[in-house]
Amino acid sequence: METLTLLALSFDALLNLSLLYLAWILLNCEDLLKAIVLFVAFGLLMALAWVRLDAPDVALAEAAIGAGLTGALLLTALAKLRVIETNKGTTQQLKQDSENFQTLHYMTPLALLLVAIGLGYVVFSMPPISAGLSNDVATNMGNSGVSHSVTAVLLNFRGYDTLLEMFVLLVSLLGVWSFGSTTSQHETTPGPVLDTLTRRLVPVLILVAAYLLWVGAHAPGGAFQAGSVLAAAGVLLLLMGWRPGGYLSTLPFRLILVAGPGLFAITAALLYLLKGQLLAFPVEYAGIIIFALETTATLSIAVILAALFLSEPPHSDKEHI
Amino acid sequence: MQAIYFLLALFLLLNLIAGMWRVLRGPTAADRMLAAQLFGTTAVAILLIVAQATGDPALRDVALVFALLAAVTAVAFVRRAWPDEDPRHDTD
Amino acid sequence: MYFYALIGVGLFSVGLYALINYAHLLRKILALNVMGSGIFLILIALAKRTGETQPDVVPHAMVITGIVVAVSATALALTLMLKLAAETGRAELSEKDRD
Amino acid sequence: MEVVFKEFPWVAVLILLPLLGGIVCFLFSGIAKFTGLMTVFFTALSVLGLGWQIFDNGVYRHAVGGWGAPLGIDLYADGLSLLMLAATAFVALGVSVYSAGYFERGYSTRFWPIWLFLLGALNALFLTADIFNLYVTLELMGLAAVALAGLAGGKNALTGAMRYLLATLLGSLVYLLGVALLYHGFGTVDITLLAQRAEASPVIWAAFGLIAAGLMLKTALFPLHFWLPPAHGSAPPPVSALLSALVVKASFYILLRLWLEIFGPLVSNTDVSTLFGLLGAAAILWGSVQALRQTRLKLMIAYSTVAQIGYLFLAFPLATAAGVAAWSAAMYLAFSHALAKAAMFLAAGNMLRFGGHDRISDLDRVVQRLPLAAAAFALAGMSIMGLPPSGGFIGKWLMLEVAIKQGRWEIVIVMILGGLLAAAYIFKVLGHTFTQAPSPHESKAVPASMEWSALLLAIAAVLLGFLAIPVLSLLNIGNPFGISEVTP
Repeated sequence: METLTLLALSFDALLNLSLLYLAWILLNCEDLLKAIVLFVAFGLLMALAWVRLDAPDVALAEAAIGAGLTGALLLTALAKLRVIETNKGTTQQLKQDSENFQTLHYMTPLALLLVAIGLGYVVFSMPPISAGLSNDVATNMGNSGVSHSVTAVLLNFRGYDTLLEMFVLLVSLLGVWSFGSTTSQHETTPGPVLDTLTRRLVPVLILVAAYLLWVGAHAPGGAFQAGSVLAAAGVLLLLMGWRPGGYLSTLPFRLILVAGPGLFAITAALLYLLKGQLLAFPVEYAGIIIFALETTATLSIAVILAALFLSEPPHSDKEHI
Repeated sequence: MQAIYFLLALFLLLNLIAGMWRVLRGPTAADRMLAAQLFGTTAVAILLIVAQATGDPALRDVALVFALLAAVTAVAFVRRAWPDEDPRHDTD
Repeated sequence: MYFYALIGVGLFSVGLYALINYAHLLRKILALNVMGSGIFLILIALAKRTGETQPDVVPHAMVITGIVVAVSATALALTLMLKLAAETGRAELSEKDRD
Repeated sequence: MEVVFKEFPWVAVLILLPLLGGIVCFLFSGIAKFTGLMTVFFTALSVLGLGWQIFDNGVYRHAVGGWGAPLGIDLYADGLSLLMLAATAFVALGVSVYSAGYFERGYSTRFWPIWLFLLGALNALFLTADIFNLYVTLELMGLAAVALAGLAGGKNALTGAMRYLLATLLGSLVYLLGVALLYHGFGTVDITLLAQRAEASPVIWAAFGLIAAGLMLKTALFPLHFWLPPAHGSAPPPVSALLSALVVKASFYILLRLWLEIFGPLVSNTDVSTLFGLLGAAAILWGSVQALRQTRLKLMIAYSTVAQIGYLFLAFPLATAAGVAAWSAAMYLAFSHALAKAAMFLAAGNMLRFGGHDRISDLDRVVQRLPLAAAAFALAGMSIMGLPPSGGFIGKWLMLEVAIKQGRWEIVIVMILGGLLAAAYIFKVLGHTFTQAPSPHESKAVPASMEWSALLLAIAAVLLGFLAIPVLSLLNIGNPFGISEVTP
């Protein structure tokens, strides 16, 4: 047992120090591409940390969103930025990035060090044992309609947060669209290796997304994880040069975008009319309602995330004045 | 038995950190990304070992998502950052 | 698990430092993401203090919400950065227009 | 009928109607304008309904999902929330009518859904009793506001929006860390339960520092105001009106709410209050002087917002001895500033549209040819300066009264100086509008709806001065400021 604790402890220590070191390097290195690659690696280590902290749901979300989609978003943004800089003749600026750093104030690091020490002290001053809301969650699980506690919190106990959060996703997409199109990426035809890889990978991603959605009712998984894995399939297709074209502005596509938040809000309104309470799922139907909400949410999340990756507004040529 | 699993996991983590050295050193972006991919593979292995050690099957799902998304990131890298290595290649 | 929470504090501070110190917008966006990860780490690490094997899952749900918010904000920020770069040629905020 | 009104779920309407209306606007862009106007109209009516409800029944509390705090999220409405909701409804109506004329087709379809989501976020923010839920509403509000700020495109608007985005994201993150500490320290994110459980400790201090810092950044309190002028000065005028009148105040509302319920009684009151007061005073003087120095009208109005935010923070030092009076004065000021500032930005938008520019020195002959906009600007200016009988006058008068009673002459002096400076920058603009230009400029017609919406908001800001007694009695429903009375 002793060696086990020792091994676990050294594992944690190594993981933690690597996280901090990686964060420091990625934020302070000169080359932006290197920073992004390190950020992806950072996301992977974060996911390991979630696993060590018994948070597999968060690990799933981090693996799919934090390391996967954000990495793809960042890489694409950097590529577009370089195209812009080449066109504008400002490429030099990026290489001399380090010289453009603002003058380092002596006070800033010192003040931040004090803040960090203070926060560290506060963290240590917390009582060593605190049940939080775990007892309340355990007591009410039977009435939640699902048997996995994180899903119960996300979709039922704190379902109102999730409702608003779906609108956060939607609003960011509307914001991205309202800024108008940036330089569009014209993909070259993929080589045979990439082509085959995509053909194999996309169905697997869709299958895994469906599995995560279904498993969410009783084990780690759920709408956000499933939606992001599904979005990854879309991102893969976009990377291969597939473009939705005018399809983006059609009503059915828009309906999929708003289905998740819309159904959630309508359910909330209907339940208020029927039961006089917002989002109070009747216990006997809670499981089905949650599954319906999660399924539509998965679709919407996937399409919104993929559209965020594409970041081109529908009809950009017509509306852009 | 548990101890062996953890020893293995620790060893893999050390491997991962060795890989980090390559990410930091480069010298080309492709070296970094390959090393980061190695990260992904090693992380999958760590997850599977920890899943075995703790008996938590959910960690296998995490490993699965890891493996899949690592492939997507790799494709994103190839499609987005690769032309950067070759100045003659025109992205637009 | 206090160790993890401390590293969370560290990540928050490192991110804040980079956010203040560097001009390039992409780096600022990365810094905000690292800060977010630090906060999530504090939330989850301290949720282990239940005294039982099962951690408190409410912070887990909060962090999942936070991760989705973070990716939305990142996407919006990246698009805004690109639009700005297309206008000015630089992915930086010039010091001139600060009051 | 009366039963229906009293039992009707107005709170649900206030939150869900704008969100669903936004979805309809997004789906059917052809009817976006009509749907948007209808949604805003019925949302405003619901505020009336909710007002009636809590006037009769007292404070409103609703457990979402039937779980109740601490497991679930509670919605809560008292006089303070009602005042903020009412200000939102008024400004929303005015700005929506204005926007219906302002945005051309392409922009209109982008504006309406985002604006309705912003309205939903604001209402949800004023109605929640849960600090994590507040974080989600803050993010929804912030991202929607940034999207609107960058709507027009162009270098200035995009720079302003980017600066705003970084500030708002940083503010939210810092706030979230404070929430994380509070949750782990006291095992709940419900404001009422936190108020019961919290006791002075390092956790409270750190959480307060973080939450206050995050919200001060979002409220643009001096010296964290750097992002506000570029963002508010270069957004489209109706958006500037929304940002200055409502979005900034929403963060102040959270800070005030948490101060009253949780932090005020715990952290050593006088030191922190003095600091807030000092920053407020600095904001008033600095913002006013900067406003006076501006050459562009919209930037001037944006700096005026920085100054007016300062008045709200003057209430902190005054409230240690006279809680109810000081807070009532501050909220009265917040309400009348919301109306007046929205009217001012809209009037500026009319001048901008009419003459094609907003250089203050070039505004000549506006009065003769755009009398309604000039009247709106002048009336709104009255309230900003604090001239009787406007709402701004009552607010400042109430606050001065408290300050004089307590013998806080330094606050009295700052307030009077701020008023004089405000008069200077407003009369500077009015002076230019009355000047005879040698030759009239090229001009573009301004729709009547845009003229009247600005004027009516300005008139409302003035009329607010006659409604002091009913507004103050509504504000005190549920005794939102009562807690600060007990503390020494």
